[in-house]
Amino acid sequence: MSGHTAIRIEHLGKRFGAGPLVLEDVNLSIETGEFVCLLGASGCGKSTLLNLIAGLDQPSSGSIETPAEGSAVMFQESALMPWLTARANVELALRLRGAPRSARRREALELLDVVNLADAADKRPHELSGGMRQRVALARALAQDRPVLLMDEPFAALDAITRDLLHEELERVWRRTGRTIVFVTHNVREAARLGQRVVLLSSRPGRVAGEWRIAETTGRRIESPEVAALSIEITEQLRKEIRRNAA
Amino acid sequence: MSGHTAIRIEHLGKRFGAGPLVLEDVNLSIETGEFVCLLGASGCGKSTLLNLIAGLDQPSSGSIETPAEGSAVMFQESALMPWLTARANVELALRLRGAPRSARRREALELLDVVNLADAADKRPHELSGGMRQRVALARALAQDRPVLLMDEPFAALDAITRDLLHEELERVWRRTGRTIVFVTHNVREAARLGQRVVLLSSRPGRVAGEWRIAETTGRRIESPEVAALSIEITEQLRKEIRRNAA
Amino acid sequence: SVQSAAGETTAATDATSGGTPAAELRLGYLANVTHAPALVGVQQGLFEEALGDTTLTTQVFNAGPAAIEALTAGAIDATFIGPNPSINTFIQSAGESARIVAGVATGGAALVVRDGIDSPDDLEGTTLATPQLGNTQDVALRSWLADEGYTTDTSGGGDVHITPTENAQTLTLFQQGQLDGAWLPEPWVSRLIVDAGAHVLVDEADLWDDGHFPTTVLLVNADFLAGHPQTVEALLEGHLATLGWLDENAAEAPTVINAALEAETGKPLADEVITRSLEHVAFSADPHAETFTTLVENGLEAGTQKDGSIDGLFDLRLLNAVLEAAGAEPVSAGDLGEE
Amino acid sequence: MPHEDDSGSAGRVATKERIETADTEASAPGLDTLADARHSTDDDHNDLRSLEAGLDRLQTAPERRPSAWRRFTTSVLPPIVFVVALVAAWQLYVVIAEPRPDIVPGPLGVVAAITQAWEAGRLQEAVVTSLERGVFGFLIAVAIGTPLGLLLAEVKPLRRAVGPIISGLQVLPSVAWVPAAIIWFGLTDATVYFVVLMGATPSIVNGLISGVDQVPPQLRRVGTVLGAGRWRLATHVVLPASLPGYVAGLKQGWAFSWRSLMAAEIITTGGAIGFGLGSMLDQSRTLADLAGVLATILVILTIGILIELVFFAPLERRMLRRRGLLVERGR
Amino acid sequence: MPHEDDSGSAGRVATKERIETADTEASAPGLDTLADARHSTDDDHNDLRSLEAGLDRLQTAPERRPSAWRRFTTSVLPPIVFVVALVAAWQLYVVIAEPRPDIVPGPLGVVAAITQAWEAGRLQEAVVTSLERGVFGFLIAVAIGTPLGLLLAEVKPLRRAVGPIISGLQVLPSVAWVPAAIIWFGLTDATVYFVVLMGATPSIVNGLISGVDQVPPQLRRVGTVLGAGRWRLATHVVLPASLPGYVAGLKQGWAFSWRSLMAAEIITTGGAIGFGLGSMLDQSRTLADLAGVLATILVILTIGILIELVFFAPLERRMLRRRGLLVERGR
Ligand SMILES: Nc1ncnc2c1ncn2[C@@H]1O[C@H](COP(=O)(O)OP(=O)(O)OP(=O)(O)O)[C@@H](O)[C@H]1O
Ligand SMILES: Nc1ncnc2c1ncn2[C@@H]1O[C@H](COP(=O)(O)OP(=O)(O)OP(=O)(O)O)[C@@H](O)[C@H]1O
Ligand SMILES: [Mg+2]
Ligand SMILES: [Mg+2]
Repeated sequence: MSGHTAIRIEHLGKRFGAGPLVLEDVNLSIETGEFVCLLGASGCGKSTLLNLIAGLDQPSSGSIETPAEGSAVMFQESALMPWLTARANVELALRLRGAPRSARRREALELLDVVNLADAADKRPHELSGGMRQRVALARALAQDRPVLLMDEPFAALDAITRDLLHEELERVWRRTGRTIVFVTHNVREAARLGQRVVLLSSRPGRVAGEWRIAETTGRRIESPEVAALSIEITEQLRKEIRRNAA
Repeated sequence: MSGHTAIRIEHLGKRFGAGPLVLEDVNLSIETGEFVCLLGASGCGKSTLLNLIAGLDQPSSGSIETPAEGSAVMFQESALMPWLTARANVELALRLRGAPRSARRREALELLDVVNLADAADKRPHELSGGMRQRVALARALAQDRPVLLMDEPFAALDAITRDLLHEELERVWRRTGRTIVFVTHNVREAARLGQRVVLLSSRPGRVAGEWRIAETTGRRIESPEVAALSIEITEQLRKEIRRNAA
Repeated sequence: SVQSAAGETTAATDATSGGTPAAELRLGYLANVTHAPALVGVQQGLFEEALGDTTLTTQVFNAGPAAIEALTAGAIDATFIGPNPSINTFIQSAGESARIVAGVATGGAALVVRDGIDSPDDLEGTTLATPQLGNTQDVALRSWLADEGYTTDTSGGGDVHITPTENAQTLTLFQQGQLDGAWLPEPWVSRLIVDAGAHVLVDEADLWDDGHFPTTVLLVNADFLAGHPQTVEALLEGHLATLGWLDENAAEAPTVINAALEAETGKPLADEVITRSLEHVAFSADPHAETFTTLVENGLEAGTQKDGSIDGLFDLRLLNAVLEAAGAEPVSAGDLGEE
Repeated sequence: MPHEDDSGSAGRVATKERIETADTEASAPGLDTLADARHSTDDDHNDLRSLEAGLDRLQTAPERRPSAWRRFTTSVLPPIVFVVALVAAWQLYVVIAEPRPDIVPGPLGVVAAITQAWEAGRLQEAVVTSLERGVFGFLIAVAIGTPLGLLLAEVKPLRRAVGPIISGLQVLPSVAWVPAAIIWFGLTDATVYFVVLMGATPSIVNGLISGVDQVPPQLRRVGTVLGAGRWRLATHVVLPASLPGYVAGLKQGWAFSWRSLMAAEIITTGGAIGFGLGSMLDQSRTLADLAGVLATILVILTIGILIELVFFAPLERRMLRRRGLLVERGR
Repeated sequence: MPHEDDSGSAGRVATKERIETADTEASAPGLDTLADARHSTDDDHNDLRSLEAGLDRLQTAPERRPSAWRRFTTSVLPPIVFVVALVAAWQLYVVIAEPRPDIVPGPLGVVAAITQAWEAGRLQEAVVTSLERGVFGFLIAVAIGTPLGLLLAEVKPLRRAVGPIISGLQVLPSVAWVPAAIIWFGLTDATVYFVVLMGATPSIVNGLISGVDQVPPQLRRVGTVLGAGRWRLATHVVLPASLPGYVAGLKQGWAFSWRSLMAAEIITTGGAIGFGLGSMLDQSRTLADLAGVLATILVILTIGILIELVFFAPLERRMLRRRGLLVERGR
C-alpha cells in the first residue's frame, strides 16, 4: 500500500431538509489502494455517506476530499441499462469517459473477460442471472478507470453461493488493479471476509462506532476462523448498537 | 427425537410436461421432530421437491408418505395477504383450519407474541420490514398447527443481520414446538447453522448427492467453527456439482 | 325488444277485418310546412276527436330517417313522412315494415341557388345541399342532375358535389357562401329566398306530369295496421277532417300552422315565408301512387336505394272506405297494393 | 481458490493471531456478555427480543404523509392558479381585442350561459338526466361485466376464445354503435344505454381479467396450503387480491361510460329521448351559441373530474394505501 | 444467545469433533483439492472461471419461446373458431327464423354490403379518407404532445400547474369538442383535425410524463456517476428509459385519435367535409341500411385491430422483449 491518503472525511454531517441528522461528525481517512468495508444496520446512513463520497450529494457540514479523477460507483441493483447489451453497457461507460470510438469495442470485451463474461457480451441484462449482472456492473465500473471504487451493497441481492464466488472475483480484481475500494454492507461476515479495515457506523445519527483492521488478508475465505472470530466481535458491537434503538 | 418416520420419499421422479427430468430417484426419510436442510444450486429442484411434499404438485414416479394432518409451508416471499393486517393474516390461517371464531383473536395474538410481534399486530404487511413479514409468516405457519413445517428459502431475501436473528428465532420455535422441519436453502452456512441433517441435491436432474448429520446442535451460531468446518466440506461438494455443469 | 316476428305481418292484408282498437296511437311528424296537416290536426284536436278512446301521443322528428328509425324500433306506430324514406324502409325490410295509408301533401320542393347561376349549365363544380341523403329531395336532385348530364355520387364527388346537410345548417352555410344552392322542401325554399336572397332554378312541380308529386305521405307500421285497423281508420278520419279544415280555413291556416311551428321549434316563420310556402304546397289524401315507380327508379339511379319491389307498399282500403263513407272519390294504389 | 487449510485446528489458531483489533475496549466486553448469555435461555430470549425490537424499529420508518398544507400548496394550488391566470388572460383578450362574441365569447359570457341554463332549469335537468343514464348504464355494465370477467378469468378455454374479441371491442369506438343502436331501438333511452354498455363492459371485463391475472401465484398457493377449497380460495384470496385491477377497470369503465353517453346524446337528439348534457350541447350548437357550447363542455368536464375525485380517487387511494401500493407522486 | 465460546482454540477443536460426516468419501478429497488449489493463483483463477461458468449455466435458463404452432393453436385459433361459430349461428338464426332484414340482416347481407361499397369505390374512398385524417391528426398530436410532455416532465413547477389540467382533459369525452369545433371551423376537415388533436394529445403527453416518471432514479444516478452531463443524461439515459411509457402513450393516443375521428365524422356530415368511414356509417343509418351499418362497424373494428396488430403490437413487443419486460401471457 502506498500510504497516500485517497479519501479524507472530516467532521462530516448530513441531514435531509428539515429531517433528523443522518450523519454526525464522521471522520475517516482511507489510503490509496485500501479496501475498507463500511458496516451498519439498515438506515444508518451508509448509502448517504457513499453518495457524499461519490459527489452525488452535498454534505451539510464538514468536508470530504477525494481524488480529482472522481470515483466509480456500483449499486445494489446492478442498474444496467436494460435496453443495452452487456457489452454496450460497458461501452457506454467508455464513451462517457471519452474513450476513442475505435478502442471501445475491444476494451469492453477485455473488461468483460476480466469478469469471465466474454461469452455473454451480446446478451441483454434480463437474460443474465443476478450474479452475471453484477459482474457486468463491475466491468462497467472498471471501465470508468477511476482510482476509487465505491460499492453500495453490491452483493446483497445475490444468493450465498454466487456471493461467495463474487467475493473471490472482487478480491482478485482488487489485487490486480490496486483500486481503492469502499464497500458498504450490512453483512458482518462479508465485511470481515473482504475488508482490510472494517468501519462500523452507529444508527441515528450515523457515527463511526468502531473500527477493526486486518493485517494479513491473503487466502481468506468466508468460513475461515479468523473471519468468524472477527465477525463475532463485530456482531457483538453491532448488536449493542441495534439494542440501543430498542428502547 | 421420537425415531418415528414423519416423511418417507421413495424413488421419487418428477418432470414437467415434456421437459427434462427435474428430480430423479430421490430417496429420503425424515424422522418426526427432525430439522433437515435441503441444499442445492439454483434450479436443482428444491422447490419442486418441497411442493411435492406439501402436496401442491403430483410426482411423476415414486411415492411420498406424509403425516395425514398435512404440512404447513413458508415461502421465500412472505406471501402475506397484503390487504390484511398481521393479525388478520394469522387469523385467516386459524379460520381456514377451522378454529372457533371466539378463540381466533386471542390465539393469533399469542402466536404473534411467540415471534415478538404482538405490538405490530395491527400493521399491514407493507408497513413491516422484510424480517417482520417473515416472522408473521412463521406465526401463520404455526397457526396451522401441522406436525410438519416446510420452508422454502424463507430467509433468502433478508439482510444478514436479520437473517442471523431469525435463525435463532426459528431454532427456538423448533425446540419449543418439536415440529418436523424441512428447510430449503442454497446458503451452505445457513444449512450448517440450522440443520440436524443437511441433504445436498445435485443439479439436472436433482438427486441426493450427499448427506451430513450433526449430532450436537445446541449453542451453535453461524460463526461457530464447527459450522465453518462443515460448510467448507459441503461447499467443496456443492462446487463440484456446479462445476459438472460448466462443460 | 324491437319488433314482432315476421309471420304476423302478412296479416296486414286483412286490414279491414278483425283487430282491436289500440289503447294508444303514437304519431310522428316533422315540424315542416309540408307536414302541415299533422301540425294542424294535432293543434286543433282533430285527431283526438276522431280517435275517441285511443290516446294520441306525438313525437316530432328533425328528419325523415329518424322517424323511420322510430317506426322500425316500435317507438311510434304511424308517421307523416316523405315518400322516399317510406320506399326505403319497405324495400330494406322486404316489405314487412310499413304501409302507406294515405297521401298528405304534394309540391313544395325546389332547387334554389345563389346569384350567378341562371341555368343548369352553370352548375358544373358547384356544391349543392339536400336535407338528408336518400330523402325525397336528395333523390330528386340527383336524378335531375343525371338527366342534365352531370355525374354525382353519394360520397360528395362528381361534377356537382351534393352534401346532405341539415336544413338549418344549409341556411347558415348558404349565407356564408359555402353552398351554391340546395334542393329543399318548404318552408326552407322560401326561407332561402326570403332570408338569403336565393332564387328558384328548378321548381320540382315542373318536372312532373300535371305538376303533382308527393312530398308527404302517412305511413303506418304494418303490424299496427294489422292489429288495430279501427284505430288507423280513426286516424284517417282525423286526417281527412284536417284536410277539410285546411280547405275551409285557407285564410286562417298560415297563422295556425305558424303557431304550431313556433310551439315545436321555438321560432315562428316570417309571414312572408309562410305565405310563400303555402302557395307552393297542396294538401290531399291522394298519395299519387302512380309516381312511386318513378321515385324508385330515381332512387336507384341516385344510388341511395337498394333494388327491390314496392309491391304492397300501399294499403288504401281503409282510406277508400272512409272516403266512400264521406261520399268522396276513392284513390288509386297504382297496382302497388290494396285499394 | 484462496482459503485456509482447515484440516487442523493448529492452522486456525495461527490465522486468528493475524487479526488486530482496533477497538479492543468495545470488543472485549462484547465477548464477555456473549459468554454470560449462555447461562440462561430466558436471558437468551429476552436478549433476542430486545435485539429484534431494535432492528424492527430501525427497519420500519414511520410512513410520513405530506402535511395537508403542503399537499395543498404543491398539488392543489398550482393548477388553480394556472386556470385562474388562463381565464384572466382570456377575459383580457376579449376586452382588448373585442373579437366576435359568436366566435370567441368571453368567460363572462360563458358564466352567463351557465347561469341562464341554471335559472331556466335546463342545466339541472340535463345534468340529472345524463348522470342518471351514465350511472345506471355503468351499473348495468358492472352487473354484466363482473360475472363475465370472472368467468373468462377462471375458464381458460373460454378466455382464449372470447378474450381477444373483448379486447378487440375495446378498440372499437363506441360511437360507432350509435347508428346501429338507433336503428334497433330508435331515438329512445334504450339506444343510449346500449351504447354505454358496449363502451363500458369490455373495460370492466378486461380490468377484472387482468386483476385476476395479476394475483401472484404465490398467494393462491398460500391459500391452498392454508387449506382453502376452490370456493374459499376465490372469496378469501383471489377476489380481494384482484381488487386493484378490478377497480382500475371500473374506473376506466366509468370513463368510457361517460364518453359513450356523451357521444350517444349528441347524436341521438329528438324523438322520445330525454334531455341530457349531450342534447344541450347539440342544441347550443344548432343555435350557434358558442358560449352555451363552451359552458356545456365545462359542465361535462367538471362532472367527469368530480366523479373521479369524489368517487374513484378515494376508493382507489384507500385500497392502494391499505396495500402499500400507493406511490406518492413527486417530491 | 446460544453460541460457542470462541475465545480459545481448544473450544473449537472440541466442537469440531461433534460433526459426523455421512459422506466421507466425498468430503475428504474435497479438502485435499482445497489444499492443493492454494499453490497456484493461475489454478485459482481457472477454478473460479469454471465455477462461475457452471453457475451461470445453472442460473440462466434459455428463454423458451412457445413454438409458432403452439402459439397459433392457443392464441390465434380459438378466437377464430369462436368468431366462425358465432357467424354460423347468426346465419342459421337468419335462415331459420327469417327475421326482418332491416332489423337483423344476415352475415351474407353484411358481406354483400361490404362488396357493394367496395365495387362502388365508396369503401376505398372512406377508408383512405379516414386513415389519412387519423394518421395525419395523430402525427400532429405526436408533434405537439412530445415536446409538451418532455417540458412538463422535466420542469416541475410547470408540471404541477399544467399536469392536472391535461389529465382533466383526458377525462373530457373528445366528442364534446365536436359542436364547438363545428362553430369555429364549420363543416371542414379542420373540425375533424381539431377534435382528433384534443382527443389524442393528452394521452401522449401523459404517457411521456409517466414514462419519464418511471425511469428508475438509480439509472439517472448511474448516468451521472458515469460522467454524463444534463444533455447526455437525457439522450443516453432518460429518453431510452422512458420509451415504454411513451410507446404506451402513443398507443393510447392512437386509440383516442381513432375514436375521436369516428365521432367527429359521424356528427359532422355535410358541408365541405370529405367522405370518411364515419360519414359512411351515418349514411347507412339514414338509409335504414343496417347491413351497411354493421359492415361499416366491421371495417372500423378491423382497421383499429389491424393498426394495433401491424404497427403498435410489434413495436411494443420488440421493445418490451429487448428489455425483458414481456410477460408471455398464460401457459
Ligand atoms: N433523499 C432523502 N431524503 C430524506 N431522507 C433520506 C433520503 N435518503 C435517505 N434518507 C434517510 O436517511 C437515513 C439513512 O439512509 P441510507 O439510505 O443512507 O441508509 P443505509 O444505511 O444505506 O440503509 P440500508 O442498509 O437500508 O441501505 C434513513 O433514515 C433515510 O430515511
Ligand atoms: N411449473 C413448472 N413448469 C416447468 N418447469 C418447471 C416448473 N417449475 C419448475 N420448473 C423447472 O424445474 C427445475 C427446478 O425448479 P425449482 O424451482 O424446483 O428449483 P429450485 O431448486 O427451487 O431453484 P431456486 O434455488 O432458484 O429456487 C427448473 O429447471 C425449472 O425450470
Ligand atoms: Mg443503502
Ligand atoms: Mg426454489
